[in-house]
Amino acid sequence: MSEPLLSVRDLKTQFFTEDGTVRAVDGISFDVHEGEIVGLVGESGAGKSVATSSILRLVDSPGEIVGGEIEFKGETIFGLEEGDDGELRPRDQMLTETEMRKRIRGREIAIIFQDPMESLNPVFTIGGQLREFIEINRDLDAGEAKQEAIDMLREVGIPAPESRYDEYPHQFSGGMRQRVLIAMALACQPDLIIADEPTTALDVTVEGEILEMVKDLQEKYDTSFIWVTHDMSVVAEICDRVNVMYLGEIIEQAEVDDLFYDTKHPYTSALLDSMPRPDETLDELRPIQGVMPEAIDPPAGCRFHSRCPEAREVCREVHPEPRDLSEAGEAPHTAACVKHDAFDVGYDESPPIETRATGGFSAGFTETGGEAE
Amino acid sequence: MTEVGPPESDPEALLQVRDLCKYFDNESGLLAGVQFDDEFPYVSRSTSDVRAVDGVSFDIKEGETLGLVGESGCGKSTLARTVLRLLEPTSGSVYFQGEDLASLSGEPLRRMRKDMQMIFQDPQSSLDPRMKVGPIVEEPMKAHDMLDEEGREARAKELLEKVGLDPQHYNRYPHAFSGGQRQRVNLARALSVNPDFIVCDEPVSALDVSIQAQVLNTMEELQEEFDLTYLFIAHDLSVIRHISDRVAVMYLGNIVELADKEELFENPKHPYTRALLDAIPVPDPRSGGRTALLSGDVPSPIDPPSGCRFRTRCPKVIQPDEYDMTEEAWRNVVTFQRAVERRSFEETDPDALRSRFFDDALPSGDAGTLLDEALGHVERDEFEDAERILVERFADQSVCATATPAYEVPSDRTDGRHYAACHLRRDEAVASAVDEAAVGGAVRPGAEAPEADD
Amino acid sequence: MSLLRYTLRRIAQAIPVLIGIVTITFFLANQIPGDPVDIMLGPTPAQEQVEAIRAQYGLDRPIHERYLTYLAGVATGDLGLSIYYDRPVLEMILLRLPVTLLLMLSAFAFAIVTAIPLGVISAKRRNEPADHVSRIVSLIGVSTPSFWIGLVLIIVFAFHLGWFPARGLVLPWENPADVRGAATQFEVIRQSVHHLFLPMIGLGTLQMAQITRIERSSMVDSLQGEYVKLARAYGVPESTIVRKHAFQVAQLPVITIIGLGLSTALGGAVLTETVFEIQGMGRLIITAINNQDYQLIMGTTLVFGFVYVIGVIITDITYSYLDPRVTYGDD
Amino acid sequence: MSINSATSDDDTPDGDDESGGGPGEVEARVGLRYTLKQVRQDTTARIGTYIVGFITFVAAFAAFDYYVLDYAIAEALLYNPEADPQNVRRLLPPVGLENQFGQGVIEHPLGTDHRGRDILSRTIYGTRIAMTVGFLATAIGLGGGTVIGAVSGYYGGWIDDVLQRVTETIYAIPFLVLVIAFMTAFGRDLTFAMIGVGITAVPVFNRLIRSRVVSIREEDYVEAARAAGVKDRNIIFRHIIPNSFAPVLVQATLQVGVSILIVAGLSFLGFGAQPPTPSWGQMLSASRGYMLPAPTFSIFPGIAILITVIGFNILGDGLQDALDPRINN
Repeated sequence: MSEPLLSVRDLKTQFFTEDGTVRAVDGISFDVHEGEIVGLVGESGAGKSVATSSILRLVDSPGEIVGGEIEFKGETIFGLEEGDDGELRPRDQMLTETEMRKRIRGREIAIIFQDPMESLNPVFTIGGQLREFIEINRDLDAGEAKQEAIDMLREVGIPAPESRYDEYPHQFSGGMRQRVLIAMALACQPDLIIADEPTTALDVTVEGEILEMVKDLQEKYDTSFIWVTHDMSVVAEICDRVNVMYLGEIIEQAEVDDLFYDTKHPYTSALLDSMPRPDETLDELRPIQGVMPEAIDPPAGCRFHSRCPEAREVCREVHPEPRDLSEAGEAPHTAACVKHDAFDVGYDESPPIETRATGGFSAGFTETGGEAE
Repeated sequence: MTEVGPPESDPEALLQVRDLCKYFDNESGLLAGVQFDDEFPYVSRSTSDVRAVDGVSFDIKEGETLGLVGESGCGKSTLARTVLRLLEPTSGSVYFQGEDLASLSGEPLRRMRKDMQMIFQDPQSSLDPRMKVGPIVEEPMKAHDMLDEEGREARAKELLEKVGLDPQHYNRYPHAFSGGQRQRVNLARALSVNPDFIVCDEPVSALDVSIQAQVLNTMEELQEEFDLTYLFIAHDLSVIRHISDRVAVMYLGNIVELADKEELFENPKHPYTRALLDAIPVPDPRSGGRTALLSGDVPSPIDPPSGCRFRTRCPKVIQPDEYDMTEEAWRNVVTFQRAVERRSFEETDPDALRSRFFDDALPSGDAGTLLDEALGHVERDEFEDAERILVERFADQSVCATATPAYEVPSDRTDGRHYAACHLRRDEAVASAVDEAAVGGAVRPGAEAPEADD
Repeated sequence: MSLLRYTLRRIAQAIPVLIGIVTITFFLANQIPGDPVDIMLGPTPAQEQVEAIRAQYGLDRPIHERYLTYLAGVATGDLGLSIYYDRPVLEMILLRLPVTLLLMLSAFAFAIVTAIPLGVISAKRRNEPADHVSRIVSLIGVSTPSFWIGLVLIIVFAFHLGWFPARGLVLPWENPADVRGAATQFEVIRQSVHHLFLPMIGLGTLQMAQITRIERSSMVDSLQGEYVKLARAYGVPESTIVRKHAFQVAQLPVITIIGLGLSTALGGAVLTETVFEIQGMGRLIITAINNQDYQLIMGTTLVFGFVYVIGVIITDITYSYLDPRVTYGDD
Repeated sequence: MSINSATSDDDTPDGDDESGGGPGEVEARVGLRYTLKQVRQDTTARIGTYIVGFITFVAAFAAFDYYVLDYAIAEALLYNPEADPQNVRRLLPPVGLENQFGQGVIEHPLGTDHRGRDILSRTIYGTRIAMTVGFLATAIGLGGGTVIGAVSGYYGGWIDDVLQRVTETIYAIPFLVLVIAFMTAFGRDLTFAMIGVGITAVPVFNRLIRSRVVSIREEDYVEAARAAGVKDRNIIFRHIIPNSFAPVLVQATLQVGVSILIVAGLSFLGFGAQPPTPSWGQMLSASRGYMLPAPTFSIFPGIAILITVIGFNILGDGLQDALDPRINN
């Protein structure tokens, strides 16, 4: 396979709070190739959004990227090396803040946020905001940028774009605003667009329209996408490859069809099993028991073991790194679960453990402050 | 709508909603409704009611779950609150245990609330952050003078256990719980007074998928154990399919279809239901994605379309009887009309437009003449005139615009009744509540159709 | 809704408030103990003289009748006759109002011009030294009585350093012939500025401090907005984000605060005029009270209320101009 | 003064210690004990508490001396000119300074006023007036504003319309002018100053409480209580009032400072505490005639006001940070 467009290796982003260090992203690695839509899926709190803002180096304080490598088209977005004094310091090749702003953000990597209601500035017109970003990232003058903005609004299906150009965000419905944000991203002609749960706040019919449109436009412009979502249906519909995140880690990574039909991690299967289906009536849902633990104090061993129906004693002790489990000639399919023979840590001999999966609902409290008044 | 809709008129039903309307005054304040115009008489008083719920009727039988599904803004939450009399209905009745809640107020209404409870969407904001879980669960019992202090505490603990929480958590504050657990506290509170009927307003939509399933399972178990009747509101058809016995589909303040679950999902009779079903994503990469998506925005509930409210987006809107176009030609006219309304193209050249919109079928006759006239307006950049011709002469002439649909059709899959508010079902209907004069009136050009000039 | 319609609507909404002000003023003034006639005529007036005066000022009629007459008078611009000055109340007010308005305008100009940069810098450099300085300055500003600032300014800058005059005010549009030491209009203006400087700071400091505080917190919030994140993600330079993206949204609460601050500032004007012996509306109301000139008390109180209401309408309109959402779903 | 109330209305607190959105933080943020704990942890709030505590102590001392001992302590410690009319030293500067009237003396650490009275003792005794008026005026405003705001916000409709129009009107007349007119009508002494200032604070609390009630009324937990059949009265007492506690506490703290400022202004104009009762505003008013020869006479009462009001403002700001109104988010 060709050189990836974006390559993330062992990325770690942590938040330094009063209560301790929150390891929001804890050593994830994935690639995005040209022209593909890569899914990043997981429940809330899995660290998806932190991962995407890390790629743009836009993690808000008190968060900080503490380790790993991010390479984009041969440039180092993030990378550390050990200095003479043994301290880690940014590598010389790492882009400066100004270079990030001028060369990467918007121009090479654009982002679409989850909340279309809050992402647009309420006091500026839609057109004005669009034009500004185009001017900055495409080196066009104001007139050209305006034309480009109007064309792009039409492209994403905004009716009467000339007149709506001068309207304000509050005059647009949620779906329309999300289209504007997509137009914004596409208009800057980046190579990669990060879409952070862009359809979560929308109705299914609107979501459907937007996904259709994105698929068409993605083909037309050949842009790569990182598509962040919690919804497996969206993944099934739009993604080429998928990374499943749980508690700051990527626990399974596969092509979309393999992920659904040859699921290798118990969390992924549990997630798929817990969903009600629109196309058939299920007698009973099989939920994942318990809740996701806090990233401030993750369980030892496999982080999912506390909720895993297949957990054994060894899962409590061994922390599995993701491994490629695909057969020769197949597309890579990595998973971080010791039940696979490749790990060879004695899963089969290990006795099953009592977990929240069998312990009922009463377990799984968040630990902080329960007793305080 | 009174003859066929509601689909049931079962006097035994636990809850009977009849022709319920809830309008909101768009403006508030003493002078808020006063508008100043640039022309004489300069001041006018506007009435811009938002018709959130507009003539809804249905029954809920004891022990069943009625699912109510619709997109955001369709009025489903307002309907829930109006049914429970948390909002005062503008008109209509809600019979619960033989009493019309709409006519109750004050203390008698408060007493009725013992038997009907509600569960809210947001597990965070529905619990008072300054109250411990125990008192939260006990509050309804206290309000209805149930048991003594110790009895209430014992019952609260018992209920916490029933909904899957640790009774030891009686003394914890809500913030110490996760979203799913808070929703369980909500359940315990609702159950505390032993109600017959619970309205669940999107109870799982704020939860992660894996947690959704836990809560849904618990709700089903509790329904069985306590003999509960649910009105279950959701925008997620998968959830509705899982939990409901019967399903009502709501669009812009109206119920457009109501049938048993299997019937509705497998044999939908309303184009909107069809469109919704087609729009649901399936968690399966081999499913082939969604098909036939709706386009356009939901119209404003301040001034909803006449007749069938879905007709402005309906892919199957019926050709007015006065024209005799082929089906393809009529579809093209509709597509063109909506494109003009949305100003979604730039071209003004009639030939280009003809080939773009009417490539396979061009209307002839009267329709063709009107279309040429509209194209002429477009060419002169008079979009408004073009729009007026297309809307007034085509869209507004359709039976979908002149008569409000209400039909009962035979059920294919189950014994239950199947209500569908779509004129396409005219011929197969076993009963209808449509003003025949309005349907007939549309046939004769120029006839006064009272609803048509909306 | 157009701006014009919005303006008309705001004015219409203000009418009940204005009538309310007249009502409160009228009944308060009628509570004033002592009879103005006593003051006019001395301790032992002749009975018929008293009655003549009472009839002249309409004091012999029942209170509700006098109220309606007064209300009608206000509507037509007739505020009655000042007993003390023996001139129409309106005439006295028109003479003094420009002084107070000039003082107010300059104080607000000073406050806004200094506070907005201070607040913005403070928000941008949160928890850095610049922020601490700005916060301490604004804390002292909101905690200091304006009249005391005036006194200190006089002691330091007028008495000690002799840079500015300690009392009085020259209006910039006064005739040079009427102003001592001024030959040309320019010199009148120069003198006016010279006189205005200390009272302006005295009156403006509180406003400055309040605006700085709200500007800071509003900018802090705005800088955390999603739209700011989006702008950053699209490579917009930080300076543009502060100056444009975050700034404009952040000004909305600031405008509200300026409108509300008018009330404090109008009260402060009474004190400042006292400290600097400026013959404005503030001195007029004090003179009226000290002489139990109750027509004048009513008139001045009323005009203070009216000025405030007009100020609030102006800030509302400014707000609606800056926030496109207002014309949509106001209230 | 409205400014502070608007701050909390607009949910734009001077929040200083946002945790920056680290994932999944939950903490107990309720109850009185939590409030005290937060205040202890917040440096600003602590400093404010110290200042307010100190001023309150001084005021209590002055009140004790005044009511119980009839100025015995003051007279014993500090020179009183009325006790020795032959030997009055007027307008002395503070100790260590010199002016045309003489050299500062240790008996009058801050100098004497135009009648030869000791400035330090008068400043101390001014604290009593300031604090009494500040607290009582705030209490009046809080009481009136709470009742009107709660009724108005909870019931809405025409009751709301009428009450809001009335308070709007009161609000429309600049505070100081309104209080002056009020005192002219009813009486120029301290009691009416207090009532007058209290009345001007009514709209401030009304606005705050009404907006809190309106927003809390829309909260799901209030709707849940209504749906459960809880009586209106219990909803107000169990849900609405406890949840309005934090912003009202903040506003009340700030309002004490504001009231002290207004009353000082009133005294300065000759409304309020009448001589010889010592009050800061009145001292400043008297000092105006001697600004050139004895400028220090004008300085100390002003500093006393400044420190007191700063104390309340710091405490209010600290409380606002500590009890961030966004707790429900």
